Amino acid sequence: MLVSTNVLQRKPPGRKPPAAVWLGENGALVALVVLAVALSLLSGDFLTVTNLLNVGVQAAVTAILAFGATFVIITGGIDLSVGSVAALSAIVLAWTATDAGLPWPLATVIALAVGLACGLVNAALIAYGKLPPFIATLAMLGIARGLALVISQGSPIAMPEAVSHLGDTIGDYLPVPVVVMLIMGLITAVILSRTYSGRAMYAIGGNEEAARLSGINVNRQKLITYALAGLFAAVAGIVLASRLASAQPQAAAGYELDAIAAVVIGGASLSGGKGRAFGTFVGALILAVLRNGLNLLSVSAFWQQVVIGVVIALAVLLDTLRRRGTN
Amino acid sequence: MLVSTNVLQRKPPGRKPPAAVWLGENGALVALVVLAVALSLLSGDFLTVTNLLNVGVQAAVTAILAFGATFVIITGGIDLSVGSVAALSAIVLAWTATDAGLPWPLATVIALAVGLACGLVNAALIAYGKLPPFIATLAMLGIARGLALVISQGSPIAMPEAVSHLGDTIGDYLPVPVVVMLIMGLITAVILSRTYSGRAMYAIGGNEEAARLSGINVNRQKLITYALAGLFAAVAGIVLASRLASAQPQAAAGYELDAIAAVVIGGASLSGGKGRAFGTFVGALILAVLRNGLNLLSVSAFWQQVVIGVVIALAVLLDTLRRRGTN
Amino acid sequence: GSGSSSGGSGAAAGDIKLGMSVSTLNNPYFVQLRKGAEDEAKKQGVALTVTDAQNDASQQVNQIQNFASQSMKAIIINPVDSDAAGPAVKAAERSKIPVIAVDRVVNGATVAQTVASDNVAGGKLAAQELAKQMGEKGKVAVLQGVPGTSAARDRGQGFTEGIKAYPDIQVVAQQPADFDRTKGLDVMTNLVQSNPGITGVFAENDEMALGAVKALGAKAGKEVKIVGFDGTPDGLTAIQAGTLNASIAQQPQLLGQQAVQGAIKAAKGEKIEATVAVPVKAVNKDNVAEFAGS
Amino acid sequence: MNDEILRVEGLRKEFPGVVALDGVDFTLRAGEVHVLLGENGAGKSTLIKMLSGAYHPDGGRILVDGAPVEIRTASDAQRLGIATIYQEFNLVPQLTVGENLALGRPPRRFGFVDTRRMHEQAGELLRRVGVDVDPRTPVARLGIARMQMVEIAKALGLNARVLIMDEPTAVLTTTEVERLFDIVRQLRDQGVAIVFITHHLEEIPQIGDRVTVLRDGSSVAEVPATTPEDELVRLMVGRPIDQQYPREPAAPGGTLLQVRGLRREGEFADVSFEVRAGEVVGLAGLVGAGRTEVARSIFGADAYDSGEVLVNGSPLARGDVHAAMEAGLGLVPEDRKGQGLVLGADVGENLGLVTLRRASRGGFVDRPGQRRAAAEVARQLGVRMSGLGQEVRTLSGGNQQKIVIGKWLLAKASVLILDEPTRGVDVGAKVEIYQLINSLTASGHAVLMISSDLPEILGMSDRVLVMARGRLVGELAAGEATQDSVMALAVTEVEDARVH
Ligand SMILES: Nc1ncnc2c1ncn2[C@@H]1O[C@H](COP(=O)(O)OP(=O)(O)OP(=O)(O)O)[C@@H](O)[C@H]1O
Ligand SMILES: Nc1ncnc2c1ncn2[C@@H]1O[C@H](COP(=O)(O)OP(=O)(O)OP(=O)(O)O)[C@@H](O)[C@H]1O
Ligand SMILES: [Mg+2]
Ligand SMILES: [Mg+2]
Repeated sequence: MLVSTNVLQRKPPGRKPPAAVWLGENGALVALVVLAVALSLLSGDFLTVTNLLNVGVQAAVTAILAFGATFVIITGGIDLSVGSVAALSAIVLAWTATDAGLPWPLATVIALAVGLACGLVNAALIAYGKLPPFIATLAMLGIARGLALVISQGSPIAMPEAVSHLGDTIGDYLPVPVVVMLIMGLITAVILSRTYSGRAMYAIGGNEEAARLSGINVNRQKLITYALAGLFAAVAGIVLASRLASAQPQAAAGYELDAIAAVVIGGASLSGGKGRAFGTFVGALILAVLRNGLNLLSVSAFWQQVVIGVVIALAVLLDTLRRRGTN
Repeated sequence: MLVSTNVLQRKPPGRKPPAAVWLGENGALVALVVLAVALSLLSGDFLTVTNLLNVGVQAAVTAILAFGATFVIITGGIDLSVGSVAALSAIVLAWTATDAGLPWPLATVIALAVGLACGLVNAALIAYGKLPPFIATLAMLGIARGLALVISQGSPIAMPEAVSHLGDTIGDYLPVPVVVMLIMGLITAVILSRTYSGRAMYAIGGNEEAARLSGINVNRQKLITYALAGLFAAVAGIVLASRLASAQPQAAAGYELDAIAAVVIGGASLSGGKGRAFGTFVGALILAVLRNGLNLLSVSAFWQQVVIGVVIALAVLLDTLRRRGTN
Repeated sequence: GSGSSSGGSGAAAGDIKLGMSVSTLNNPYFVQLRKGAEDEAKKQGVALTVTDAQNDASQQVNQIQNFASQSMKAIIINPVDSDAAGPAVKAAERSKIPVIAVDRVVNGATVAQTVASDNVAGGKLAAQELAKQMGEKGKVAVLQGVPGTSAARDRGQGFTEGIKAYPDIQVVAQQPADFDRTKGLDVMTNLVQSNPGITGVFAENDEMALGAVKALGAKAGKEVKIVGFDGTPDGLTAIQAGTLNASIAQQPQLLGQQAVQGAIKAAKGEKIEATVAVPVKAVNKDNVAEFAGS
Repeated sequence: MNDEILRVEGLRKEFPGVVALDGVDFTLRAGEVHVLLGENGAGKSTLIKMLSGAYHPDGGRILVDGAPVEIRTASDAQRLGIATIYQEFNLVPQLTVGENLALGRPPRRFGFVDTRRMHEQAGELLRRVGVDVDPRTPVARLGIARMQMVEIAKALGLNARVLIMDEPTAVLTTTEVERLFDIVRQLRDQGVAIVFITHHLEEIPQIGDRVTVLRDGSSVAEVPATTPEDELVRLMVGRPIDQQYPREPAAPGGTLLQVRGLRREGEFADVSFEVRAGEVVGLAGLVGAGRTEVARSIFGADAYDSGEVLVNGSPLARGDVHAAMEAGLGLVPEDRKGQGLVLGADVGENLGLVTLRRASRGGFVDRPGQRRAAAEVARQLGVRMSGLGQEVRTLSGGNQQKIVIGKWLLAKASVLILDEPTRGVDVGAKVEIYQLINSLTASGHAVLMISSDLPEILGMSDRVLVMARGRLVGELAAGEATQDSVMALAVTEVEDARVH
């Protein structure tokens, strides 16, 4: 061999201790810990089992929506329709189970299918119609919300008893929404890191043309991506409606921004190619902890929005500054 | 030398006729015309001078916000805070002029300064704090809205008489908001196409690294970009409050999505480097015409959202399909 | 500042902590309601924490849960939605914390007391008032609130039922303006284009009514009669000025005050009435003076 | 030395996990062309980026006219009279050529950008470098070679005292190279100091005056440009290379790829040829001859209007990359940054991209297996990296190119189309790539190689096809193909397929 190989490091690889590496990759986690410590110092009510479970429950819907949005954001897209699709799916479930009298398992399957279908329509507009994702999903935001209103005639519909247990607890303590959130998070992590489609999402978000020329069927993978986002939105909608025992046509309005914020706080980039399930999870927890803490601290309603804004900025700032420090 | 270089050029420039070029670059205009024709066929009330002026007035606030957002989107950023900043500026104007008793010209200057300041904070977070624009401006969305509520105690404040004329008409017909919109649009067009900063915005959005290495002070240009967006938001807020003769803390909530949609419908790309004032103007008109038309046609409340979604998707689809046809 | 937690100055009522979740503070009506509650809390010397659910039922559930973990002695809920409030109230029930519902009822769970004025009844009253002002004939446009919210639903329903009694009155247009003044202005402007003959407007809140007043300009209150809902300070001013003909006043401050009184009693374990009805009243030029002071 | 403009002393630069530069000394005089030579990843680009203000050194100092300077930003460099042509293009694709040329310093009138004058000035600059392109064309529409010429024009426009060129010839054909050399000589005679980086050793005596050799981040020698090639290679790689083009022809087998009458309006026409198993077919031509377009159409990356592509006798669907890959085609694209790499992903991820599907079972990817295969290819190609986890963006240009080739080598395509495969690759690594091409053809695969590096085409092809103006104008057997015969064909006057 004429050429030396790749052992060119004169400097010893200089690996950081694993903990540092892990922290380095989960900057949002540091912010979450700081926030939690601050809150437990400020309020005696924060660090109790019940309250932490509450935070989990309160994070669940946003987290599930955000997991779905993670797929989309990794491909460099955006999905503004998740909140509306969640509401539509829940309304469809409640309506088919009560007004149309279908058995609840069938109704649930139909509701999930509706979420999936919304995602597929988004994807078709984006992949084949070449619409910017912002526009396609903004259109779906209106369409899904409108359909939810049309179907429900604007009034909430009671959820079938059986499904509503999704909002309860297992035993005395473990809330089902938390369990569902963890399962969806695990599924997201596995899809992203272990499956063909997951890896393809990163490639598409990193460089769509390079992905295409490497033989990835970009359009098909986009279908899968947005379909997953729609499906996750349906799950989130069902969990939300179960917590309230009632499907609301106006449920989850505006949640799209929270979901996207959770993903971005979790370290993903809106220009694509980056993002992880765990980061998104932490992002959703930060938002939930923040809201919970502000309630516990009795911060006035008007100031809450200011404080939330400041803390979100600080949390991400902490992350970027720390990362710059390392480099 | 083996070959003269000029033999390499064989392909004649192959220019299209100017009209085709112009249309090709203003695809949204086609959609607007189609929409307008459809509405005038469906409703006899659409194509009247009064109604068209109404549409202009109703487009004004979104259009002014969208002009500001155009700068940001061209640099590859996003500004979610424009609606909140508009409300905050208007509240500050009304409050300083009434409760604090300052003369209205001074109050107006302060209000504009507040918008500018919000933009500068966004920019500082983005340029120096390296926050993703989505997060920085989402934080500002909360902060500005919160401050508007805090200052106003949650209640509307009457606008000073003198400023409220901004909501009136010049003579019997010409509405001032329309005039302001046109002026702001012209300013946007000139800044974008004729000034150093405008050209720098395109460069930054197209290839930030190239811009930096060409000696463009990227951070300074980002400051200018977001400052302009903030300033435009303040103008929009003042126009909005003048129309109502009252500054509302909740005014313009959710307008950020409308503004961004107008920019994107107008042909800009959220990944930056593309966008024009005229396109944005057409985008804002499309949204206003659509809402106006739905009222004229008395479409039911529930269906309105569906129709808006479908028409937005179709309008942009028309544009992308046509463009694909040409290429 | 707009401090929502009004600390008890005196220890008269002991260390009673009350939590109150308001459906939204986006709307002056609820700001008034909060003010009534806060003033009463201050007067009685109890600590009151107010949160804003931002019209989001699930956020409201979260807030009630959070109140429970803060061991509030009683909770006041102003439901975003009557049905959706059920599970939230159940959660409080489990922690044995009494709940007072204010402004809207809670379905699917029992509360210690409901302090409300009936939106459906209000809608009917609005129909009567508008009919009276219009001389029982003419064309009416309705400005609807955010589709799918209970206030929009109930007021709309009440109005539709009420207006049936007047065969010479036709509802020619119903369009959503999302409880927002600007949208009220834009939508009304558009409706005037397609229905030039409108002589009456019912807006499902005062904000939209004031937008309509702007849209109608000189005609407002004269050729075109406008009835709003809520009796907010801006609304009352407009009635005095004659641009708004009437509003259905719900006395939000009174609602807030009654709710706090009920909550304190419940916290002390006293017996309280299951319902307190705060009357709705049509405010018009004749009686506006009574309300403007409050 | 009194005409010394620039001096670099003990310059150091560290990146996480890598010391890129470890005490580099280097001097530059007015009126000289100073060649920087070194293997891929030796630190050449890093060095010049510190002169242009793109990076800041961790140690050592830079002196201009004998005085130490701090170069923090690109404008600092511009102020000192230093202009740089980077290895990776720094153009804004959405803007016009004229605007790119004036980027950051457009002519102004009354405070407003004077677009007319900007485009006039651009026209002049473009004429100077000899590219006849309308300054109002968006850069996105240009091919790689013309982008390079625009980059050169952009740097010229700065009228700098020091002009740094990082591998400007990597994507140019002989013609443009000649043209560029003329310009460089003119500038040199006007007293401009020029830093010139290249992996084409034959260019050194033609254009250079002195050579500084970098190895592993340190300057190891400074020699005159007349130093024999062998000696330069030894200084650079540390040992001699006996044969630069080690082609071992394999016995040709059956036809693997057949292209019949391929045509796309305004781009190319009547393109017909075949490639047989075991063959390396070279595709030569001037820049803009349309080779890239033909290659992309065959692979399904672009659509075409008429004609046919057959692989192993069966026709291929148009514009379907996936189908082309299934049939056994592969394409190493010429634009590594735009089409070849996911810059933000790591080396392992990029190397595994083409074989991702194959490495999946039931939708799940065998990532450890992929990593192992990637590590093996990286070793074969001598990729200089801190590990498979290094972000591709931070690799040196030549090493990035190795990744683009490596991912296709893993795919074992039966017909591999290489478009400028060794662009920016150092002499040692080139030999490695040629060896890999040999082993591919020995095992019955075929290679279609497009290259603007004529010696490479001549040295490695069993057969040479020549394109001019969108048409195939000739075919030469390995024996008859010489520099002159190929060039003669490349400039044949044929009817231009690109004229509408
Ligand atoms: N931003 C960065 N982060 C980490 N490592 C880097 C970065 N930039 C360069 N390097 C490393 O520094 C070393 C030198 O790279 P450089 O680009 O200077 O090489 P080069 O001599 O220009 O090579 P080539 O001939 O391939 O262009 C390489 O090992 C490269 O991986
Ligand atoms: N002299 C020219 N006149 C007109 N168009 C040209 C010219 N040169 C290049 N082009 C066009 O520019 C684009 C890309 O050119 P590029 O320089 O990459 O050459 P190419 O087509 O890839 O050919 P090759 O790979 O043979 O150099 C093509 O669309 C080509 O048609
Ligand atoms: Mg280099
Ligand atoms: Mg080429």
